[in-house]
Amino acid sequence: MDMELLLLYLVAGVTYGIIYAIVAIGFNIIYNTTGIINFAQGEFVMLGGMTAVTLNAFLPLPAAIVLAVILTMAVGALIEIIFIRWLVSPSVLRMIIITIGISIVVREAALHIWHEGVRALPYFTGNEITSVSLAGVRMSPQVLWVLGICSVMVVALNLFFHYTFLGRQMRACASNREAARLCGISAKNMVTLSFVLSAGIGALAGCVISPITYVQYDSGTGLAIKGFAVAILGGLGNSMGAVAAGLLLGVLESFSIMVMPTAYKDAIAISIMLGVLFVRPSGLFGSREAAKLKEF
Amino acid sequence: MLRIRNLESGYGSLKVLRKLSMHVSPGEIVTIIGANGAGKSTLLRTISGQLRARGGQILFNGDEIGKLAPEKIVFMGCSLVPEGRQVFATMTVKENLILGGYVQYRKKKMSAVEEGLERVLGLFPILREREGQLAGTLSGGEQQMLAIGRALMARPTLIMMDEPSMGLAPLIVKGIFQTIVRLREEGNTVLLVEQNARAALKVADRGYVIETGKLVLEGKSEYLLGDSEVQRAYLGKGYTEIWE
Amino acid sequence: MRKHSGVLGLAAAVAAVQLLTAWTGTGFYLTQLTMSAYYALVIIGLCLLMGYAGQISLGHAGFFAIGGYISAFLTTFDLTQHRENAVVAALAKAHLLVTRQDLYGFEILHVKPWAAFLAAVAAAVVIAWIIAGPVLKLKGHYLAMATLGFGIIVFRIVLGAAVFGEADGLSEVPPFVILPGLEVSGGLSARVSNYYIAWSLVIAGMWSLLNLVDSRVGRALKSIHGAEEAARAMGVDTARFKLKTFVMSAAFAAVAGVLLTHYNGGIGPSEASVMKSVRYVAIVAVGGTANLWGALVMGSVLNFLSLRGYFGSFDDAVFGAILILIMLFAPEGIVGGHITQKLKRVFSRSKGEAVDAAP
Amino acid sequence: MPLLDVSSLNKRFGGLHAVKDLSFAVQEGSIKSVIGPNGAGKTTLFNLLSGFLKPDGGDITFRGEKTTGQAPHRVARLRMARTFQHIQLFPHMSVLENVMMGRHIHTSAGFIAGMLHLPWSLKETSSNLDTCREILDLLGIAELADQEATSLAYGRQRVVEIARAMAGEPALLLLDEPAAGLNMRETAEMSELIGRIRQMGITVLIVEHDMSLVMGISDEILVLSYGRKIAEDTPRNIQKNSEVIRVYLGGEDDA
Repeated sequence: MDMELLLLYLVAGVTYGIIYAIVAIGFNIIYNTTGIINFAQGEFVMLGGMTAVTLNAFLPLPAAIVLAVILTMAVGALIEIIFIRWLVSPSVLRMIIITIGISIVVREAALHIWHEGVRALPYFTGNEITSVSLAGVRMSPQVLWVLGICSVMVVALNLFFHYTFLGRQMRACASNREAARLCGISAKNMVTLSFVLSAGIGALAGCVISPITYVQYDSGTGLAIKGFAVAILGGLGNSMGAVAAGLLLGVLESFSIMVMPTAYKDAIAISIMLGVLFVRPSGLFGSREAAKLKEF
Repeated sequence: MLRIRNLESGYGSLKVLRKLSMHVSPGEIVTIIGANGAGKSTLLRTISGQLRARGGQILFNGDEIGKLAPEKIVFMGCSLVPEGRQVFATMTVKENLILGGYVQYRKKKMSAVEEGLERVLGLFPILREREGQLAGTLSGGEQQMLAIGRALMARPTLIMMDEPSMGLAPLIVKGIFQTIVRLREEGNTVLLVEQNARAALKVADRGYVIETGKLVLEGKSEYLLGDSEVQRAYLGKGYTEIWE
Repeated sequence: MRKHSGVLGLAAAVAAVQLLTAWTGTGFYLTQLTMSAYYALVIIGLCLLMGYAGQISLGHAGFFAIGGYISAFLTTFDLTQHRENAVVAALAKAHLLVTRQDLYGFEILHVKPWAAFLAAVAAAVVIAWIIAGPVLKLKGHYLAMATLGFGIIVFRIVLGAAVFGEADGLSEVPPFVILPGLEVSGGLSARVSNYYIAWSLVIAGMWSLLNLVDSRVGRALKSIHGAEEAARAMGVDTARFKLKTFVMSAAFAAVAGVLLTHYNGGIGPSEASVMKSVRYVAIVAVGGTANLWGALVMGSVLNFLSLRGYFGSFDDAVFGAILILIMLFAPEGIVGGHITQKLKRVFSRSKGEAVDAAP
Repeated sequence: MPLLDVSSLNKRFGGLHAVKDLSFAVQEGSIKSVIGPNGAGKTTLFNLLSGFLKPDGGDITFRGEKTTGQAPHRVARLRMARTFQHIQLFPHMSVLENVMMGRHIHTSAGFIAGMLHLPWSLKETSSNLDTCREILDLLGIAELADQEATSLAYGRQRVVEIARAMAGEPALLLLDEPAAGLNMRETAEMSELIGRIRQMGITVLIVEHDMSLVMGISDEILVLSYGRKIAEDTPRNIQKNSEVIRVYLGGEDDA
């Protein structure tokens, strides 16, 4: 097998993998503070990308991205405030259905606003045909942008959760919501914040990836499912596990194209997820004990 | 300091507290004793705001707190050490304590939190040794210390404890009760719910006995310790006399 | 008995609607009503699973599609080239094959529809049985995601596999002759009879499920839903009951899938899409999860409106919005749950009956 | 041969040794109580006996059959019934329907019979209804038959839970804190009810905190502390046992 081709697949796998990881981290942030899997997570990615493209028509690229991220964060906050905040200990089933409903409505709204067209932001630097050579592999500079920005995001989130009072408050809510309230922490505000945060990182991921993958009104769904698969693989709630699992899935998927038709790419990702769910629901990187505690 | 009138509370269709009245004065240790399921924990959960009162009044320093959320009640100076300790297991001991100081952080500044941290670590030297350890890896007794320390970080005027001796070995229990006495010596007011009635009455000034959500007896600790009915039902004394 | 009067009432309503359309000359409505009936079959099966066994499935469109696609494949795939194949020869010997002329007048050899029907439903049942074991061990989000994942895999396969026609799906599915003169097909002349075939199935389905709910099995399912630990302590093999319910509700979906495919003369990948599964769940939720009548009424009304195109380009959005609104404001559903109970209470008071004070 | 025989049973949760080398037997027709301070492992023991937890070691023999590690529904079929510390009635079901669930192990109608309402299955149901009404009658709650079980007063719910367990005609009945949350009068009624259950020939094993109940009705008492057996004797002797007095009855005199 051609070495360069292999490396090419590897780079593509890593690029997609890190995006899946970001989506998975978005799931985790909300799951940790609320115990809810937000099925509308993929829609944040789509909204970020679509809004940025629209804004880029009359704003410079960096401004368009920043504004798109802020707007998506606002949507995240609104969703939480309107649909989630006032529910008193809703059942898991109810939350699943509500967030699925939200994802459908957001997607359909996007369809009516932006129609079915496929869009993309311009390359951050260079264009479709520029390439940089790194360790003998030629790749698009946008790939570096994706890897760079996503890595910064992961590190920044880690610092936020471990070294700021606000981040610690969120972790406290995740660890034990009632006890956090007994410390005077407003669990409700933390939940809103978790939606804002995960909307923000989702939107940013949507912006950086859009030059490569393009966005469409329904591109959130696929990403959400991959992101969830990764969240499960990494151990639900475990963000470092998500990064590892994201890279693993991205690379596996990338190489699967060599042996299977592209049409089955998603089916493979999901089969892996199902396999893990059946055999080891705590995920590849999660501890079994922790998963037992989180059973619902 | 705390005055409760005709309090009613419960879960779902289950009514646990029925028209319960009681009070706690500054500087006191007051204990509530009763059988399993009598409503002791429900009472503390209602005062702390975790359960919404369905009727009656809870006045804390003259303010009605029966309808407030738990986080608001903590800000008013009333902290609960919950049953089963409930430390943030995935966070370090220090982080647990700092989070307990959130009220101080909001009211004053980070310096006040650090001051409080020194005070609590002085009170529980064992926690200083374990500062960087994850709270979930502490022993039961250490976790109880941490839970009490975390509540103290908010500098409450009333500290409530729900079964602090639960599941702990006798020697550790002794330490916990010594801590409670020390807290009072430092000017704290304590409302204590205990299964271990004898130990609780020994440290308390006054006690209330509740049965199926109703107050059946109240009085000075010495008086309750001497009461034959209390002895029979909660202190385990006198079976020999009764059954022979 | 009330239950039987309900089913009789349903039968009467079915007949009344048909007569009404005949009388007003709006027979064309029957086409969508027939399709709604098949969807309603899926929905009452799902209702049993969600409402009574307490297990969500976001993959029921998958079972519908398995039924539909396998039946369509078997009744359209030309075996003429494969006559020599041992399996095909055996099938021919067992009189399971039939020849017909296709659209262009060529003779093709394929599996008889009733054999295809049995094979398709059996396939769905077997697949359901295989995946139910591991899937039903999961709870909450994991269960939702696993069933969703199953649905997506089916969707991807029918979309990607050449034998299933990829994005075009399968067409030219022949009529399914049940009895001489009685066939499931989309022909104009068979419109009325098909309406009755479909709704008879729904009536039979309702009757059997209502019976089931009011039986030892139904009580066991309700007990699992209400307090699983206690149910196990009563000797209920909870895993087995859940599994059987899952398989049965998959069978309902597969039967509907096969028959609707014959009625429409084909099936496309959209029938396997996630949105379809979500739609089924939405309708069960609207009907009040543990309410077969609610599921049936909502299933027929909403599907009819949707099929007639009343929701226009907002079709999916309508179902999304319904999901949110119902779960936010009336998680017990709008047909069942407290609203009907409130009405009952109002009525019982107005009749002056003494309302027993709760202890 | 005893009805229930437990030998060197062990259960650990992480670092906690919840049940430690526990052996005891329950004789047919007797009432045995398990007492001990909070956290002594009493409820864990019940969960092990009824199959809700798998032991880490040791054996449980019930009616001559080894039930160690068997699933709860299998143990139930051998006619071991139980109640729960936190009452677990089935919501949205009437008292009668709840009690009918107790008959589950004595019935066999499956999906097909249920869907078609086959005549034999209907007969099975109606004869069970009669049995259940008799049990309600016996326990003095016949008038509650059609009320929703979970809407009853707490004390009544306890009785319904026991009725449900009784409906299975158990050989052994496990009662997990039957007097928890009951007032003095209700506790006395509960004592009397348990006495009547024994008269029906049902063996009873009770976990309970309320000494007035335990001392009054037990033939034998098993005392646990930190998962270990510290005494097993008649109520009279238990009250004299210095070890028991130290860890339990006499409490923290020296604390």
